Amino acid sequence: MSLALKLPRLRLKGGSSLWVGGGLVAIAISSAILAPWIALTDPVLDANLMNAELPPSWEFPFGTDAQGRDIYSRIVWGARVSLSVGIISQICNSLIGVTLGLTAGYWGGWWDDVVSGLTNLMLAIPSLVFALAIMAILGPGLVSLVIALGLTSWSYSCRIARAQVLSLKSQGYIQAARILGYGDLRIMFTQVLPNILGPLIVIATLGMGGAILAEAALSFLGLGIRPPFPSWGSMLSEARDQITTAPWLSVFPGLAIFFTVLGLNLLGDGLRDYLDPQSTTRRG
Amino acid sequence: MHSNENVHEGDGLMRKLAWLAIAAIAVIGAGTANAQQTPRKGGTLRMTAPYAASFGSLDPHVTPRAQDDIVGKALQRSLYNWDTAANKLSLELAKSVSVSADGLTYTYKLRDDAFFHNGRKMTADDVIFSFTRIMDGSKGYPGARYVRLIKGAVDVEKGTAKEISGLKKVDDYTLEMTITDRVDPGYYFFGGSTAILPKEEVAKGNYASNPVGLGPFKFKEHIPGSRVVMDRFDKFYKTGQPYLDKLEVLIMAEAAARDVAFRNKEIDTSILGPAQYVAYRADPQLSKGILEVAEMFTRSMHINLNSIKPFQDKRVRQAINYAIDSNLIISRLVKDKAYRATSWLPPSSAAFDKTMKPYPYDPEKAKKLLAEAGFPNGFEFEWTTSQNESWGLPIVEAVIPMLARVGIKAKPKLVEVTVLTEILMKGDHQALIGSSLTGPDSLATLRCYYSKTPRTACNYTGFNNAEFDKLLDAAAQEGDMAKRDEILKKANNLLYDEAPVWFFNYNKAVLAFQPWVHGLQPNPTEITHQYPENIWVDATSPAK
Amino acid sequence: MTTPLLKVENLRIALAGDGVTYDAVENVSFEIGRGEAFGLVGESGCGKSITALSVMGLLRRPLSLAGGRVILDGKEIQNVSAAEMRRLRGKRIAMIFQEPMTALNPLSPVGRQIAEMFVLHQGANWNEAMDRAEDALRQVRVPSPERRIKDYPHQLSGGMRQRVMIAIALACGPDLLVADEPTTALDVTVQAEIIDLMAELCAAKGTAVLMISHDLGLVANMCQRVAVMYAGRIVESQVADAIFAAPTHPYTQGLIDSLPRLGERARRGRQKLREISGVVPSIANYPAGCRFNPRCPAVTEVCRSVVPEATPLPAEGVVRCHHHG
Amino acid sequence: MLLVLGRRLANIIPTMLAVVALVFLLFSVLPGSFISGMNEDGRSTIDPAVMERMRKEMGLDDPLIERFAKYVAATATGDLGISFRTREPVTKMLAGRIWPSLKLVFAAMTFAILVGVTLGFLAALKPGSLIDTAAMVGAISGLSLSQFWFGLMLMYLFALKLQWLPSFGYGDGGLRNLILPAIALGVGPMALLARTTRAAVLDVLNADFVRTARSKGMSERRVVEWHVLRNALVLVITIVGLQFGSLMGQAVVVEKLFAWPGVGSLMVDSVFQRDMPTVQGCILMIVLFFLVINTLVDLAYVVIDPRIRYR
Amino acid sequence: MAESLLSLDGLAVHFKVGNALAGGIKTLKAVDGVTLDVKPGECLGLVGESGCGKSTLALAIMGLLPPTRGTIGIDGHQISGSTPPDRMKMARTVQMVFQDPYASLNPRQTVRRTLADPLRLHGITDKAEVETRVIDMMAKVGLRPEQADRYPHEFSGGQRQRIGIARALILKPKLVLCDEPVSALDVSIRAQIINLLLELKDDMGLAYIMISHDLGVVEHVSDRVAVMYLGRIVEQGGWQEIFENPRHPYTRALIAAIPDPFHRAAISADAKARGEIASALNPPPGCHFNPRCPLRADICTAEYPAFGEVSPGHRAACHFRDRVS
Repeated sequence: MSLALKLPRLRLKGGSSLWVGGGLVAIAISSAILAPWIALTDPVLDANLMNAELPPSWEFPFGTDAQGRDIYSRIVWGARVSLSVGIISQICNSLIGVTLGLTAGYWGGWWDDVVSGLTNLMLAIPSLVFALAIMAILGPGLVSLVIALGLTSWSYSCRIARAQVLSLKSQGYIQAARILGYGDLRIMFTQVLPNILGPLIVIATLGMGGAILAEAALSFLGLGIRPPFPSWGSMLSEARDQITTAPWLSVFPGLAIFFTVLGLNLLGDGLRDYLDPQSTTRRG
Repeated sequence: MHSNENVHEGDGLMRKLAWLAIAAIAVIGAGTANAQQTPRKGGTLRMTAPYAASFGSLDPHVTPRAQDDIVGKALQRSLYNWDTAANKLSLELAKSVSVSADGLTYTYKLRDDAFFHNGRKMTADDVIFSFTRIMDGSKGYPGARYVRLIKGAVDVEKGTAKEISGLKKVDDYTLEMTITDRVDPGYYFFGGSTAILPKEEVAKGNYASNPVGLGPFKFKEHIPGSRVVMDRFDKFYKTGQPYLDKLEVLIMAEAAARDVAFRNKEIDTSILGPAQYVAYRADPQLSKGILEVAEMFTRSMHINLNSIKPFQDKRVRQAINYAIDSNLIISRLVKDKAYRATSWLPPSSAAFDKTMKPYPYDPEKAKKLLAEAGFPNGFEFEWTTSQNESWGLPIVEAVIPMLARVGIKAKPKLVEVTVLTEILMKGDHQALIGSSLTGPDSLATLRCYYSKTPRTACNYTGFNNAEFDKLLDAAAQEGDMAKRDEILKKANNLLYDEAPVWFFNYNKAVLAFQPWVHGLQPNPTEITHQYPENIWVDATSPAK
Repeated sequence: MTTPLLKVENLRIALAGDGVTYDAVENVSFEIGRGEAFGLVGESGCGKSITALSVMGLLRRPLSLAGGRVILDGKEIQNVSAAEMRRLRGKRIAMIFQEPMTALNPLSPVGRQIAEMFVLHQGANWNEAMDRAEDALRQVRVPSPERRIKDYPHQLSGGMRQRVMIAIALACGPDLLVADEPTTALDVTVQAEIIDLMAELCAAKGTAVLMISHDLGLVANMCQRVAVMYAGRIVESQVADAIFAAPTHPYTQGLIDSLPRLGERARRGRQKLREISGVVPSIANYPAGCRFNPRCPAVTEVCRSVVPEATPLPAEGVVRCHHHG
Repeated sequence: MLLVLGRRLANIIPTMLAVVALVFLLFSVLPGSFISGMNEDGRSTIDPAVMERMRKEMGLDDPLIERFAKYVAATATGDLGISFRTREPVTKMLAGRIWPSLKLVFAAMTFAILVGVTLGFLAALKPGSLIDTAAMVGAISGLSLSQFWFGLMLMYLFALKLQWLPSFGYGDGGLRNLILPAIALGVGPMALLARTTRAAVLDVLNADFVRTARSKGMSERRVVEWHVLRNALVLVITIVGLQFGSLMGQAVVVEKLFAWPGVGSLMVDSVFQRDMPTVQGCILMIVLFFLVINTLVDLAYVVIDPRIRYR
Repeated sequence: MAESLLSLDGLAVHFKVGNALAGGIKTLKAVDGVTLDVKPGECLGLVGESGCGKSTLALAIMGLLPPTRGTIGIDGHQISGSTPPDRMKMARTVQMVFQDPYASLNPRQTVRRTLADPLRLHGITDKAEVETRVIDMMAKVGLRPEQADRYPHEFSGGQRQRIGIARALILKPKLVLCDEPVSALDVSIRAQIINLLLELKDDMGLAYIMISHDLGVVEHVSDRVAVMYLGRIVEQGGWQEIFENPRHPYTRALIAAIPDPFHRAAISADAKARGEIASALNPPPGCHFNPRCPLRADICTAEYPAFGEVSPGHRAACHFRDRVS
C-alpha cells in the first residue's frame, strides 16, 4: 500500500482530551478515595439545622443544604457513590456485553441470532425506561441502581465486541490458533479478548458517564439512591425545589456531575484515539 | 415524585371530617381580606393541580384522588358541600331536609333550579342513578364505602338487587333516603366520589372524556397530562355566579417548575413547600398572596414495638423523643410550616390536655435513659421512609445526626409513598415515618393503640398496654361526652409517656396566589379544593 | 531535444511527524516526453506514490512539497494557484488510483462520475455529458455502456471499475496520465487486459503515462523508460529493456534476480534465489550515505557516509551508485 | 424498497412480541401491582371482597402464561387493556399522549439535526479551526449535561430571568411552549450528531473517491456538494435514526420537568401508581416508535444508498 | 507409489447465501468436486485467481470448514461432513502459513508465547524442553534467541512471516499449507522467504501445498501443479508439463498474462482470456471458462468437459485438450 493511503488522520486535540479528561476523572476518583481526609465534615452526621441553607462562605466553601450539612463535604463523599455506580454498573454491562458479544460473534449460528435479537430488543427499549422499570421493582437504593444500570445498557459493548470478533475472526492468528488445536474458549479469551479490549474500554468509559447521568435522572424521577449517604444525583434532585431560593444547592452537585461526565467523555475520546491502531500516537 | 407539600393524606371522608374539629384554628390569609370588594365578572383563572403529573379521571365516581377533585369541584356537585365560611356541612343540591324520629330516614327537597351542562334539570332520579351506579360491585367505585350507609345498597353491590331499597323518589324533587346508622349523612355525601351525574351522559360510555355535571363550569377541553379547560356555565344555580369566564386547571407536579411558573405569572395559584414558603414570605410582593390553613394530621415515626429489643423499652422510646430537636427541625427545615406535636391527639381535640408540654430537646436525658435501659452505647435500627418533603426523607436526614449524638444509629430505608401503608399493615418495618389522621373522633383515633386492634386496622406500632386498654374500654362505655373526653385525655397522656411514636408535628397547608385573585377559600379539608364559583380576578390579571 | 511534457526537478517532499520533519522523497528528477510511457518502480514506502500525487498537486497534510520544481509543458506548476491547478487537473493531467473499489463514489452512478469531467472542463450540460460518458465507456470497452452508465460502482467487477476510472481519466484527453498501481488489486488475467487497454488508448490519444508500480516486469513491459526508486530516491533510471537486461544498481539487480522467473527452472534447474538481505528501512531510520548500503552486497566505507551522485549511463540513463563508472 | 419494508415489518413483530413478554414478566413480579393502582397512596378505599371479585373478573388470578396469551391476543387487536387507575382503555389514554410526545420528539430532533449537523459539518470542513474547537467542546459538554439540570437552568434563565418563554406546560400546544423542552431534550442528540457528522465528513473527506474527485480538478465546494454530502449523510443517518427512535423514551425526564403531557410522563406516573396496563402500553408505544423510526431510516437508506438495494 | 499424505476425494464445500425473504437462498459452490492428493515430501502448487475457491479449499483441508460432500483424508484421518476432524491430531499433521504476516500474529503475544503455547497445549510441559524447541525453531527460521520476548509490531514483514512459519512448524507437522506466503511482502524480501521455505522442506521432510497466483513462484517451488477455476481443478500435472505444455486455455491465459519482458513472445496474444471470472453463485453453463475462452465452441456451453488425461499424470478439463498447444 502506498504511503499516502496510510497517512494518519488529523485529530482534534487527541492528546489534550486524554490529559484533560484523565485529569478531571483523576480528581473525581481521588476525592472519592480521599474523602475521609479531604472532606471537612461528615456528610451525614454533621448536620446542624442552625446552619441550614447558608450560601458559600469560607467555612462552607459550597454552602450548606437544608439540613445544614456542608455541601462540599457531601460532594466529596458523593463522588464515592456516583463513581461506584458508574464503575460497577459498567463492569456489569461490560461483562454481560462482552460475554454475549464475544460468543455470538465467535460461534455465530443460532446463538448469534439469539444474542442479536436480545441486543436489538435492548436497543429498542430505551435504557432509561428499562432502568426505571427495574428500579420500580427493586426499590430505590445503591444495589438496585447498580443492577438497573448494569443490566440495561450492555447492548453497546455487546455490539462492539461482536463486530470486533467478526472482524478478528478471519484474521490469521485466530485461524492459526484453531489450526494449532486451541479450544474455542481458549481462543476467545487468549486470542480474541486481549485484542478487542481497547474499544471496549472506550465504551465502558463513555458508559460510566452515561451511568452517572442516568443516576441523576433516576434520582430526579424519585428512583435513585436516596440518602443518608449523598450521591450527586440525589443531591441535585433534592435541591431542585430551591433553585430560585438557594441556587448553590443545585449548582455545585450539577457542576460535579458535569465535570466528571465531561472528564469521562474526554477520557473516552482520548483513549479511543490512543488505542486506535491507526492513531499516530502509537505508531512506529 | 411527590415532592409537594400536602401529599394526600387520607381518604376523602376522613380528611374532611378531620376539619370539623379544627376549623376554628384555620388561619385565614389575605385571600379573604379583599372579599369586600365587588366581584368582577369575566377573566380567566389558572389554578394548579400539584399532586400528580396527570388527572386520574374526570369521572368523579372513578377516582378517590385529591388531584381530581380540584377539577371536580368545578364540574360536578354532590348532595352536600363543605361551607368554608361557616366551617360546617351544608346542603348543596337540596334546599331542605327533614329527618325522621328514629334518625334513619331523611327526606330531601331537591333543588329545582339545578341544571346539568347539557341543559336538563336535575331530578331525584339522577341522585338514585348516581348512587346506584356507585354501588356497581364489578367496578369497585371508591364512593361505595359511603353509599353503603344507605339501606339496601350492599345488596346492589353484591348483585342480589338492582335497586337500592333505601332510596325512594317521592316526586321529581323529593327524595327519601333510609340509612343504616344514626349518623349525619352529610359527612358521607359531600365529596366528589358521590357526585350526582346525569344518566344519559354516563350512558354514552365516554363520560370521563366528556364530563357533564351540575357545577359552575362546563367542560371544554382536557389535554391529558397537561390541563383541563372549563367555561362558565350560565345556568348555574347560584345567581350571579360564577364570576370567571374561564377556568384552567394546569397540572404541575414539579415544585421547582411551579415556583418558576408562579414567579413568571403563568399560574394564579400554587401550593408551596417549606423552601418556597420561606422565600415567598420573605418576598415583599409574594408575601401578599399567601393563604395558610392548619391541618390535623399527626406526623410521627411509628416505632414497631415487636421488631427489635430496644424498642420494647419505654425509656428507649422516650430517649428518642428527647434526643430529637423537633422544634429546630420544624423551624429550620420545615420552615415553620407545621405545628409541634405534643402527643397523639391534636390540640384541637377535646381530649387534648392543654397543660401538657411536648418532649423537650434533652440529649443528656436521652443518654441517661438509654443507659438505664441497658443501651449505654446506643443501638441501630432501620427507618423506613418515603421521599415526602415534609414527613419523609429530609426529616429523617435531619434526625439521623441528632440520634447519632446519643448513640442511636438510624439507617434509612427508602420506599415509595404508595407502599407505606402496605408496609405498616404487614409490620415490615422497625420504624416508619408517616402522617396519620388524628381526628375528629378521638376514641376512634386512640383505638389504634388498643391491643385488640389488629395491625392491619391501624395498630401499626403493635402497642399493647393493659392500662391503656382499660381506659379505652371505659371511654367506650361512657355515655357522657365530657367524661369520655376526660378518660381519653388520660389515655392520650399515657401515650405521651409510653411514646410508641416520635411525636413530630401537624402540618400547615399554604397556597400562594397572584394579587389579582380574589375569593379564595381557606378550605380546611384541602386547600386546593376551591369552590370556583366564589373566585374572581380583577382587571390586573394578565390571563386572557 | 524538444521540451519534455513533464519535467520533475529535485523534488523534495516533507512528511511532518511528531515534532520532526522527514524527507519522504528527496532529490527526485525525471522527464517524460509527449506520448511517452514512463515507469516509476519501487517497493511500498519508497515514495513513488507521493511523487505522483505531488505532480497532481494533491499532497495533503502531513505531506508537503518542500522543494524542487514540477514543470508541465514548460510551465512551472508546483506553485500555481489552487484554481489554476484545478484547471490542469483532469484536463491536462489525469490520474488513476490503485483501488478501483474505493476510488469511485459508491453513491453515484458511474456514468455521472464520468460525465462530471465534461461538465467541469468542457462546460457541457448534464444530458450532453451523459451521452459522452456513454461513448467514453464504449471506448474503454465496457459491454453495453448504455446500461452501464446507470450502474453504481458496486454493481461492477474490479476490472470494469478500473475501466471506468480509465474512462474518467482519459475523458478530457489529458496530456499526461498518472497511473498509480492501476492493476495491483486485480487478478493477473484482468491486469493484462487493463494494461493493454491503457497502453492502446494512450497511444491512440498521444497521452503520456507516468506508471507507478512495484512490479518491475509490468512496468518494463509497458513503458519505454523506467526509474527505480528506493527509500525516497531514484537509484537508477534507464530504458526499459536495458534495465531488465543490464541492471546497473545493486538494488535493481537484486530485484530482478531475487524473483523466480517463469521458465527459469526449466532452463537452469532450480537455483537458490538470490536474496536481498535485511529489510526496507522506515522513513524515520533512513541510513546515511547510500540508503541501500546496509543491504548492499558491494557495500564499502564510502557508501555509508556519502550520498552517491547521479552517474550518467551510456544509453540514456543514470545510476546513483559509488561503484559505478 | 417494498422488500426492505416487508423485511423490516416482519422484524417488528417478533421484537414487539419479545418486548411484550419482557415487560409482562417484569411487571408480574412488581410488588403492589393491581391493588396500588386502585388506591390512593396505598390506602384502600375499596372493600377487599370487591377487590377480590374484580381481580377475578379482570383475570388477574389466572396463571401467568394464560394472562400473557390473552394480553398478546388482545394487543394484536389493538386492545391494550383497561387502566387500573382511570378505568379507561389504555389505547385511549395513549392516544391523548402520543401527539404531544411526537411534537416534542420531532421538535427536539429538528433542533438536534439543524444545529448538530450544521456544526459538525462546519467543524469538519475546517478541522483544527476555532469553529471546530468550539463546536467539539460544545458537543462534548452537551453530552455531559444532566438533562434535568440543564432543563432547570433553561427554565430559570429563559422563563424566570429573561421572561422570553413560558416555563412549563403544553399551553395551547404552540411553538412557544415547545421550545424549552425541545432544547432540553435535543441537546444530547445534538451533541452526538455534531460529533458524528464531523467524524463522518472527515472520514468521507479522506476517502479515496474524494481524492479521485479532486484529481478531476473539482473545486472543494463541488467536491463537497457532489461527493461528500451524500456519503456523509449515509453515515450520519444511522445515528439520527437511533437517537430519534430512542428519544421518546429519553423524554421521560424532560416531560416530567416541563409538565409536558407525553407518553414518557404517563409512563412514570403509571409506574408509581402500579398501573400495569398503562405502563405496558407506554413501553410498547415507545418501542413501536423506535421500530417505526428505524424502519423509516432503513427505507431512507434504500433511497440514499444504492448498495442496500442489492444486498 | 508412496501413500498419500493428503487425499481429497470429490470434495465440495457449498455455502447457503442470501435471505429467504430477499430473493431467496442460493447455493454458492465455492469448492465443487475437487480430487487431489499430496504425497509426503511433495510440493503441490495450487494456482488460481481470486474467487476460484482456493482459500475455501485451504480452510476445508485445515478442518475449519466442514465438507458438503466428499472426504478429506489426512495421514489416515478421514474427515467428511459427518465426521468432524480431531483438531489435536490434525494440528500435529497439517499446519498453515498465512498470507498476511501482519494479521496472522496475535499482536499481544510475544514470539515465545506464540511458539510455546502450542507446545504446552500438545502436552509438552517440561519447561526446558519447551524452551529448547522454541529457540531451535527460531534459529531454523532465521530469528535470534534474544528476539523471543518481542511483540510482533517490533518486527518487519519478512521477520513476521518467519515467525508465522515457525509457528506452523513448531508441532513438526508433515504437511504445510502455504497460502500466498509471499504476496504481501516487500518484493525485496520475497526471495528470503521462498528460499527459507524450500530449505525447511528439505530439512524437515515437509510436504507443501503452495497456493499462489504468482506462476513464477509456483513453478519455482512445485513438484506438481493444479490449476483451479470456479471451484474445480481444470488442469493438473507435473510442473514442467503444466508450464511447458499447458492444455487448458485458462492455464495458457494465466501464463500469457505474466508481465515479463523476457517472456513476451512465449505465448501468443490470442491465448489471453477475456473478461473476468464469473460468480460462483451463478457459474456459466457447460465449461465454466467458456465465456472467456479464446477457443470457445458450441460444445463448451453445452457440457462440462471431462477431466481427461493428456499424458500420464497430466489431466485437463477441456474439450479441446488435445488440440491446444
